Amino acid sequence: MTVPNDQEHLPLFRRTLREYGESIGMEPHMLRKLEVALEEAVVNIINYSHATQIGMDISHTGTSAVSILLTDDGVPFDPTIFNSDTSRAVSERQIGGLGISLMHQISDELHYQRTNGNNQLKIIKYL
Amino acid sequence: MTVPNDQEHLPLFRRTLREYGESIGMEPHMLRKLEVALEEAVVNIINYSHATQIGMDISHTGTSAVSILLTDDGVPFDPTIFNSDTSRAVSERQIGGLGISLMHQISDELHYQRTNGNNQLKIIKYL
Amino acid sequence: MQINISTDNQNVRVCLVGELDSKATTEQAAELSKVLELADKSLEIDCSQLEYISSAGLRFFMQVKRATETQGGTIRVTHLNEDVAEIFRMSGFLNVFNVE
Amino acid sequence: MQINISTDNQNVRVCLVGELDSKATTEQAAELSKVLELADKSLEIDCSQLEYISSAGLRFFMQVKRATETQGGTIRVTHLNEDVAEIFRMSGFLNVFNVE
Ligand SMILES: Nc1ncnc2c1ncn2[C@@H]1O[C@H](COP(=O)(O)OP(=O)(O)O)[C@@H](O)[C@H]1O
Ligand SMILES: Nc1ncnc2c1ncn2[C@@H]1O[C@H](COP(=O)(O)OP(=O)(O)O)[C@@H](O)[C@H]1O
Repeated sequence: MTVPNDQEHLPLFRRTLREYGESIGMEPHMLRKLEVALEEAVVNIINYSHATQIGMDISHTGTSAVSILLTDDGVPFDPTIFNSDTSRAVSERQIGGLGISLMHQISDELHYQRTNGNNQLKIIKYL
Repeated sequence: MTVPNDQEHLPLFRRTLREYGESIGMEPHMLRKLEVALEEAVVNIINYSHATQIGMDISHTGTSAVSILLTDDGVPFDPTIFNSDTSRAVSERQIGGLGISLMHQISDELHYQRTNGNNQLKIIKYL
Repeated sequence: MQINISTDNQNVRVCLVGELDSKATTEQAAELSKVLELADKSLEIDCSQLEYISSAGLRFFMQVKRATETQGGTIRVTHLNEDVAEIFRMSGFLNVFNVE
Repeated sequence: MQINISTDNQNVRVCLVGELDSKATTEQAAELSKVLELADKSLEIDCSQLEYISSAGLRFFMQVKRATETQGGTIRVTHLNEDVAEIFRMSGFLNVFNVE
């Protein structure tokens, strides 16, 4: 799916993933966590990317993994190499960085590429 | 999204469209009708195409139209040229043909192409 | 989808609740076929709580109609909501069914 | 998302009901800031009915903690469900908060 970049649509991303995950019988706790990773990625696109459109494509390969591809036409940003600085104690560091850190911890694989003026982020979760 | 061809996933297609339509503020009666067109198309793929995978991609262009692209790797079938024989009275003809007839009546545009061994059907509804 | 049948002598009222889509007609095939067995009666299909119908659901209506024609019963369709009525109209069913 | 606050003298119980996601923290900013005004008290954040949290929700917890530290109150977090506790753990919040 593709929607204009508008925070009104934020719940749509999670709901679409929820419907998908339930339909393919994902374990509920795993699905909940994957919703968090997705929310973090989409909120960042909405807040920071200046994209006009956000696309999402969910698929799964056999029974082995769910893959969420997010596409946006915003400023280039690669969260897979972003240093979210989880080494410092949470009380010392700025709260910023938490979203990307959660994405990293929840995903089994995180792939980024910049193609044709678009950011493409793939979040993969093994089933 | 992409899912294996399994009738268990039929509700997912309508639910995903429903969430999308509600999020972009589609008029509820129009959304209901579009759900029927989508169901007819997906049920046919499940019942007749022998596809292994079914994909759906929903988008909308500005405020002017919603577009649903269905992709399947089943036998070539073009419902845009299928003669659903709505001329005969409904009591005389076989009930078959109704699904495609509804798709035609509900859509504002219906486009088909066969690409790389896939059927691609685009259902467009003006807003 | 829920199907409530109430019988009063020759008069049978069938109340369809929810969505009569392809999934429902498959999963509730046994309940729906019970209606076909009552096709010698005067049937009212009450659609006041029917929220959605697709061609799979229309097929059920056509089966009931044909069964009443061979078994001497009648069928009336009542209280269609706007969305369901529109699908009936597009399918030519408004001309074929006794719709109130 | 619903925020129920009950006060008994120095003891305040804040019950979070539903999903504390980015949308909720934006839409309920006014309600959430009421909690910050109570940061001189002994606060219990009851999460027994909190079903979901993301970093936007965690940010609220951190704000409350900092406010209690400057205003002389305390914060206890109680009854986290499994999913929410896991997000707390991943974020290092289990080491920072008094969680029961
Ligand atoms: N899609 C994006 N485009 C541009 N910058 C981004 C994007 N996502 C994240 N960032 C940058 O990375 C930082 C860290 O993001 P995150 O870990 O989600 O924490 P937070 O949003 O709380 O700062 C953000 O503050 C922002 O500067
Ligand atoms: N995706 C498809 N692949 C192959 N054949 C199809 C496909 N969709 C429809 N058909 C053919 O077109 C016919 C008419 O379809 P439809 O109008 O939905 O009515 P029905 O399914 O009730 O027969 C079907 O019976 C089938 O033979």
